[in-house]
Amino acid sequence: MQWTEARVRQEVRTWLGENWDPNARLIEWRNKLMDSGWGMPAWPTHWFGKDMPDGLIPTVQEEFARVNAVGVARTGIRLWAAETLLAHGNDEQRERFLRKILTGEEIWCQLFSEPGSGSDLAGVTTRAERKGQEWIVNGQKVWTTSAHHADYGLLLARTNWDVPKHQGMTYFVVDMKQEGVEVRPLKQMNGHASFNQVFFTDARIPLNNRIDEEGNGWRVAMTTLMHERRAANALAGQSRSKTPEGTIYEEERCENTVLSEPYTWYPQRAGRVDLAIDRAAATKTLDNPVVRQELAQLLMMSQCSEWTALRARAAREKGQPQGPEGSLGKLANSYIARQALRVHTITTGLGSMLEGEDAPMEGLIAEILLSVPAISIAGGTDEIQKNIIAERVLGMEKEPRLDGGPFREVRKN
Amino acid sequence: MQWTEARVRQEVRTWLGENWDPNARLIEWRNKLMDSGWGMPAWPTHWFGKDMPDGLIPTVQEEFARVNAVGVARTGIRLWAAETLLAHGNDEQRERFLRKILTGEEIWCQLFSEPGSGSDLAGVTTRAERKGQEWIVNGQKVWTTSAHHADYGLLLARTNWDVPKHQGMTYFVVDMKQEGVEVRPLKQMNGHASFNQVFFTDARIPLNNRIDEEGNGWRVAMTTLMHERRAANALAGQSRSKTPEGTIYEEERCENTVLSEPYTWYPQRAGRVDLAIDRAAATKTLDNPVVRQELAQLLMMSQCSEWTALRARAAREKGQPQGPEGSLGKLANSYIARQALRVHTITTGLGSMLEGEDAPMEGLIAEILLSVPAISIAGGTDEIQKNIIAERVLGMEKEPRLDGGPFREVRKN
Amino acid sequence: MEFALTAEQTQLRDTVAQFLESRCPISHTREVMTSTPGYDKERWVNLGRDMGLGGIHAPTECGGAGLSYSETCIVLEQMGNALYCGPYFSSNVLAVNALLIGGTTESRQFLADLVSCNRTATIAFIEEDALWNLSGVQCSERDGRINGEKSYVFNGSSADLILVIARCQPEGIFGLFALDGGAKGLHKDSVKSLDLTRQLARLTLKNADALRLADWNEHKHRQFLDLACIALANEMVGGAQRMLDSALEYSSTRVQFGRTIGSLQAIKHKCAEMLLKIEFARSAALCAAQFVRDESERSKMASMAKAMASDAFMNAASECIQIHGGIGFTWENDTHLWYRRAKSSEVYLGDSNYHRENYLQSLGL
Amino acid sequence: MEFALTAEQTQLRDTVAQFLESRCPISHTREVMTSTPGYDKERWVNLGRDMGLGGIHAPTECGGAGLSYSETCIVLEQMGNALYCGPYFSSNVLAVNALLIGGTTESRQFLADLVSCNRTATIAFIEEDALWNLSGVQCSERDGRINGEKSYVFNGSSADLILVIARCQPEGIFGLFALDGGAKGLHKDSVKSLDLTRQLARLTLKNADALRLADWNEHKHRQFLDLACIALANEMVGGAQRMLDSALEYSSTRVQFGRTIGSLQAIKHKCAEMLLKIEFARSAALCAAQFVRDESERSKMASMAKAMASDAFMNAASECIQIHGGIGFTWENDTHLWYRRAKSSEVYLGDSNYHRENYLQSLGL
Repeated sequence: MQWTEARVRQEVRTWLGENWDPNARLIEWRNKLMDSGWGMPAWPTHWFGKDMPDGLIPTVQEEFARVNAVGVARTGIRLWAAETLLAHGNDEQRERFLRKILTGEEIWCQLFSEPGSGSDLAGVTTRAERKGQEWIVNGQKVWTTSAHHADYGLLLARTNWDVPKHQGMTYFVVDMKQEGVEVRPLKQMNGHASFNQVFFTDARIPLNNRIDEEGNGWRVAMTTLMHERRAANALAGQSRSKTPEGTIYEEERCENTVLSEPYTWYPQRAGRVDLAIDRAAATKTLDNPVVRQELAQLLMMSQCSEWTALRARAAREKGQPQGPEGSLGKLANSYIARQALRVHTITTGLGSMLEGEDAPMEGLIAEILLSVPAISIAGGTDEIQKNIIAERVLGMEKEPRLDGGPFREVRKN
Repeated sequence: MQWTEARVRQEVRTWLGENWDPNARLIEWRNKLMDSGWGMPAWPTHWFGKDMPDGLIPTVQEEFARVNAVGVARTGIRLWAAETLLAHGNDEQRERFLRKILTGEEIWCQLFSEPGSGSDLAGVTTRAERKGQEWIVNGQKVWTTSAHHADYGLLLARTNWDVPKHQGMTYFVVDMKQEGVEVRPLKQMNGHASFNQVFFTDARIPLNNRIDEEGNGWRVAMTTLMHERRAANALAGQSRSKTPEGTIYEEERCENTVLSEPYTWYPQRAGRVDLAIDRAAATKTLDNPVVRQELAQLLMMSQCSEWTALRARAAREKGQPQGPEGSLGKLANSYIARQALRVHTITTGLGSMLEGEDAPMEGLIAEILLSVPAISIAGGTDEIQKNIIAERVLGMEKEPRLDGGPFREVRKN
Repeated sequence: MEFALTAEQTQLRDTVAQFLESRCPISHTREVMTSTPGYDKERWVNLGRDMGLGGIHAPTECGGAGLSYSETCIVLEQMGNALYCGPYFSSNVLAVNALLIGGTTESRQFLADLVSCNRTATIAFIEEDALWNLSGVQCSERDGRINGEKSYVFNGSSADLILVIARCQPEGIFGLFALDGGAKGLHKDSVKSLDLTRQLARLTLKNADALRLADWNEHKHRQFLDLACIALANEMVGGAQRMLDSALEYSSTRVQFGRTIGSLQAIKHKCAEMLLKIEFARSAALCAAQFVRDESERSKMASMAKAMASDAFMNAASECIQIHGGIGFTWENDTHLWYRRAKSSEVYLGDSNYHRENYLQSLGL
Repeated sequence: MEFALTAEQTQLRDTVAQFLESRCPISHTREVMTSTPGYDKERWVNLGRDMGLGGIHAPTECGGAGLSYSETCIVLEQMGNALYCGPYFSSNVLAVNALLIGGTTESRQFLADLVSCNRTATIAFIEEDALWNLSGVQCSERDGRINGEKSYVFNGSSADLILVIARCQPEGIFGLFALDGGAKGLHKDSVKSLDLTRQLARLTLKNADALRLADWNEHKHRQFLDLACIALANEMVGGAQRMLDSALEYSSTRVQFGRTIGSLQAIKHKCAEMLLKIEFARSAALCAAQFVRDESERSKMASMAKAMASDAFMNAASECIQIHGGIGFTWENDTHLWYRRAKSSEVYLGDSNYHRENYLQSLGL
C-alpha cells in the first residue's frame, strides 16, 4: 500500500473528523494518537507510526493545523529522545519508553555535557562500571535543561578507558528519581537559572537500560544530536498565533509553561534587534549620525541573515546541492546579537548602568546586555562554529588530533 | 685599563679633534675609523674595536654627532653582517671581510627567505652540496634587498636532509658576482621593486667560506636576525636634520641613495598618519561625524602606540624588567596603518579610484592604498606576530610541532 | 521574492563562467588591460552579440533579451569573479540603463546599437566635488552645445557614444544627451585608474555638439544610481568570491611548519568570516536585483547591497593578500588586480558609510 | 612626561595590590556587595586612613598626601583590577576632586573629613537627560534650599555627605553645595545597578537644606569631568588587565581535545589583541594623569583615556567570558562581575563615540 499525498490528506482528515475533540483530556488524546499512528506517521507501523515517507509529513501537519489538533508532546528533548530510542533501543526499551515520552507523561533530560567536556563533547569522564546486574555511575553532568523535572535521562558515560576516546563511551537510560542522582540549578550571569548540574554518586542503572552495544555510545549520541538539530530547524517559526478554544489547550499550555521556562531569556540573548529602531527613537539618538551607522549596520546584517537562511531553504526545496549559506546561521546570529548589544548600549547610554524594574524598559535592556554573551557560547562557541565552517563547508584541512590513543592516556582536565 | 664615561668622552673628543675632516674622502676616513677602533668601539681591540662596554657607546655617538662626524657604513645589512662574521667567523674570514663591509667598499645581502619558507624561515630547501674543494649551491632565495648591488651574500642553505630541520642548515658567504647566481627584481603590487629573487644554479662557494660548523647555520642566522632587530630599534628616530657642509657628506649621500632606494615607499606602507588631519580638511570631510570617529580613532591609536613605545624605552632605561609593551610595536603599526588606509579612503572618496600624477596628492594617496597591505606581512605577518606575543609575552602554550624528525620526511611545499 | 536561481539562471551563470574562464582568463586580462582600448573588443562582441548578453534586461523590441535585471546581475557576478575588463558594465549596463530610464523614442533608438554591440557607449554623470544627486551638476547645454567637465567616466576614452547628464539652459531642467565619441569640442583625457582593468577618463566639453535624448530629473537619476549600485554590488560579490576561492586554494597547498596553512585556526577563522560576509552580501545583491521595479523599496535595497558588497569585497581582497603572505604583495600574483577593483568599487557610487545613512533615510528614519 | 613608574610608585602599586588581594578578594566582595551599605566600611578605613590613601593628591594641609594625580590613578588601577567595591572612587576621588576644584575655604573645611575617612561623601552631578555640561542642570537653589532630582549617584544612599551641583536662584549662576546625608527634604532611592559592586542612587530634593560651598561654572565642571574620566580610565585599565590575566589562567589549565585551549591560535590571537588594546589604554590612562594641570591638553587626554580604556575593558571582559565558555556565563564564575563594571563604566561620563568626538574638538578640529 503506497502513501500518496491525496490519500494521506483524505485519511488524516477523516480520522481527525472522527476523533479530534478540543475538550478531550490531553493524555487520553495523545494515547489515541500513539495507537492510531497519526502522532508519528513517519515511524514504522508496528511502533506507533504509519511508515510514511518524510515528504508527506507536512501534509499531515497541515491537516492537524487546519483543525488546531494537538500533536504528540514535543517540548524539551522528547522528540530526539524518542527518535534515539526508536533507532538504537531494543524492542523491550521501545515498549517501555516510547509511548510515555510522546504522550508527555514522563519527562526526559539529556546528560551529555560535563564541566570538563564542553566544546570537546567526546571528552566525557563520567564513568559507568558494571557491577553484577547493574551499572554504577559516578561523575558530573552540566547544562542539563529540566533535570529537576525529569523522570529519565539519556546518559553518555565512559565504560572503557583503554580505547580511543570516541570508542569508550556507552549510552544509557538513567532513572533520575533515585538516590545517587542530585540535581542542582545553575544560575547564569543574567540571573536566570535555565540549566542544572547533575551529580552522580553510585547511581544505579539496570543492565537492560543500556542503549545499543557497549562502546557504541558516541554513535548513539550522534543520532540524538542530529535529531536535536533537525528539531531546532523545524521549530523555527512554528507557533500558534492565538490559542483556540478548548480545555485541551489549557492542559497543553501548562505542560509548555513548565518546560519552556528555561528559555524565557532566549529572545534577549539574540539582542532583540526588533527593538532597535524604537529604542533609537525613544532615546532621541536617531539623529546621531554615529548611532545611525551602527543601527543601519545592525538592520542590514539582520536582513541579510534572514535572506541567507531563506536562500538555504529555497535551495533545499529545489533539491539543489546544499551551499555554504546553510551553515552560517548560528555564527551570523552571534554577530548580529553582539551588534545589537552595541546599539542598545549607545542608544540607552547612562541607562545601561541600571538593572531591574527601574531600569530602561523595566530591565529589559539590562537583560539584553547580560544575556547576549551566551549566544556566542551556547550550543557551540563561535570558534568551534568557525572551525566547522572552515573544515566542513570550505573543505580546509583538519587540525591534527592530539587526543588519539587510549583515553586513559589522553591529556584532560 | 677601565673605560669610564669621562675618559671615553675625552679620548674620542681628542681623537676627533685631531682626525675628523669633513672634506676627507669617505673610504679613507672609514679606514682610519677601522684602524683606530673608534668605528666599532664595542668590538675587541684586536678586531677594529676598543673593547668598550655597550653602555658607553651612546657617549661615543654623541661626540660623533656633536661634530657631525661620519661613522662606519651602516646602510643595508652591513652592521648585522659584520656582527655575525665577528661572532661566528674564523680569523681568516674576519680578516678578509670585516673591514670592507664597514668602510662600505663592499656591498652585502642576506639570503635567508625562500619562496617555500616565509613564516617558517627554517624550512630552507636551497641545497649546498660539498664536491671536492667546493660547495655547490642550487635553489632559490627571495625578498633579497640590494642583491643586484651586492658583492657578497649571507647564505643559509641545507646541507643535511636527514636530521631535524633546524639542525641541517649551514651558513655561508657566497660571492654574488659569479656565473650561477642570477638576480631578478621582484615587482610589488604598488609598482616599486624593492626586492629581488636570487637563483642559484651550481653556484660555487670555496670551502673556507663556510661560517661556523656544518649544521650550525640556524644558530648563526639567529645571530644575524638578532642584530637586525637591534639595528631596526636603534635606527628609529636617527637621522640628521640637515646636511652640514663638507665633501664627505656628498659621498655618504650617494651611498645612501643607492642602498636606501628600496625603502622609499616605506612611509606609505605605514599609512601616513601625519597626513590624515590635513586630508580631512582638504577633502571637506572634517565636519562629517562618521569620518571624525574614524579619524579620532586613528589619532588615538597612533598617539597611544607612540607612548607605549616610550614606556618600553623608559622601562629599559630604568633597568625595569621588560613588560609586554615592548613587543607590540610591529602589530600596533599594522593596525594603525590599516586604520589610516581606511581614513584615507573615506576622506579621499572617489579620488581613491585614481593612481599616478593626476591622482590626489600626485598619486601619494594611491600609493598609500597600495602599500599598506605590506605592513601586516613584511618582517613577520600579523598572525606570526600574535603567536609570538601569545607564546613569548603571555606565556601561552606553544602549538604542537608537526615538523620534527628528519627534514627529508617533513611535509613541505 | 526568489531565493534560489532557476534552472535557466543557473545555466546562464555557468555558461558565462565557462566562457570567461576559457576565453578571458586573468593572463589574457593582463595582456589587454595595458593595450590602447584597454580591453579585447572581440571578446566583448562574443559576450554581447554572440552569447546574446548585450542587453539582457532590455526589451526584445530593442533587440534585448527581455529578461529581468536579475539575469544581468548574474552575468555581472561572473564578470566580477573573472575580473572581466571589457566595457560591458559601462556600455551594456550603465548606458543601457540610462537609455531605458530616459524612455523616449530618441533614447530608444540608440539602444539597438548598444544591445547588438555595434557601438560601445558610456555615461558621464559624475563631476568633481559632486554629490550623488543632480544639485552638483555644472555641465550645461544651450542650443545643443554642452560646456563643462565630467569625471570618472568608465571607458570614456574609447567609447563610441557618450551619454551626458547636463543642465539645459535656459530652462534650468536637466537632460540626458548623446555625444559622438569623436565630437568636436569633446576633449577626452585618459586618467590612470587604480583599477587597472577599468579604464577611466575625464571629459572636457567646450561647445560640444550633443543630441538631447530625454528629460532627466532627480527621480530618474535616483533610479539610475540605484540600478548602478545593484549591478556593481553583484559584480563585487563575484570578485569577493574569487578572493575567497583563491585564498582557499593557496592555503590548501601552502605548507609551513609541516602543515598546510589552511589547517591553522587563524587562517580557518579568517576564511569563515570572509564567507559569512560574502554570503550576506550575496543575499543582499541577489535580492536587491528583484526590487528594481519597486519604487518604495529599490533605494533601500540598492544601498544595502552596495554597502554589504563593498565591505565584503574589500575585506576578502585584503585577507586574500594577507593569506598569500609576501607573494600576495607581488605584482606577478594576481590578487592585487582584484584588490584594486575592490578599492575602486568601494568608493564608486558612494562608500559604505554613505549607503548606510542612505539606507536609514530610505526606511524613513 | 614620565613613561615609567618611579620606585615609590611601584611600591605604592604593589602595597595596594597586596592589600586588596589579601583583604578584599572577590569572595569578600561577593559577600559585602549585597549588604546594606554595599561595602565593608572597615576595609575602606584601612585603605583610606591606615594606608593613607584617603586623599593622595590632596594637599598636606588638608591631611592629604600631597602627591600627584598619578598616584591616585595607580591606586585606582589596582582597585579596578580587584573590583574593589567601597566608596573610594565616589568619596576619595570624585568628592575630593570637587572640593579641591571648588577651592574655597568652605569647601576645604570638608576635605579633612573625607581625606581622613571620617565621613563618606559622594557627588550628585548627573540629571536624567542631561548632557555633559551644565546646560541641562535643572536642580536649583533658593535661600539655601534645593529642589530637583539627581541620578546615577555613586553610593548615594550610604554617603554621609552629599555634594550637589545646582543652579543658584535668583542669580542663575551655578554653585557647589553640601548636604548632610540625612538632610530633611532629601529623598534617597537606591536603584538596582548593573554593576553589582557599585551602589547607585537617585536623589530627590524637596526644599532640602544645603550649604553653598563654592561657585561652579562650565570651566570647573569641565575640569571635574576630565579628572573623573582620567580616574575612571585608570580603574578600567586595571579591570581589563584582570580580565586578560583571568583568561590566560583559565586557558592554560582548560584542556579540550587533548591540549590546553591556550595552545589554540584562536585563543592566542584573542589574547594578543586584548593585550594590545590594554597596553594602548594603559599608555593613555597613565599619560593623561600627568596632564591634569595642563589646561590646554587635559580634556583631550581625558577623552582619549576614557575612550581607549572603555573599549579595552569592554573587549577584555567580553572575551574573558567567551574564553571561559559556558562556565564564564555562570553566576558562580566571577567574570560577569567585571563585565558588569565594564559595561557600566563604558557609558558613565560618556561613551567612546562621545569621547572620540570630544577629542577632536579638544584638538581644535
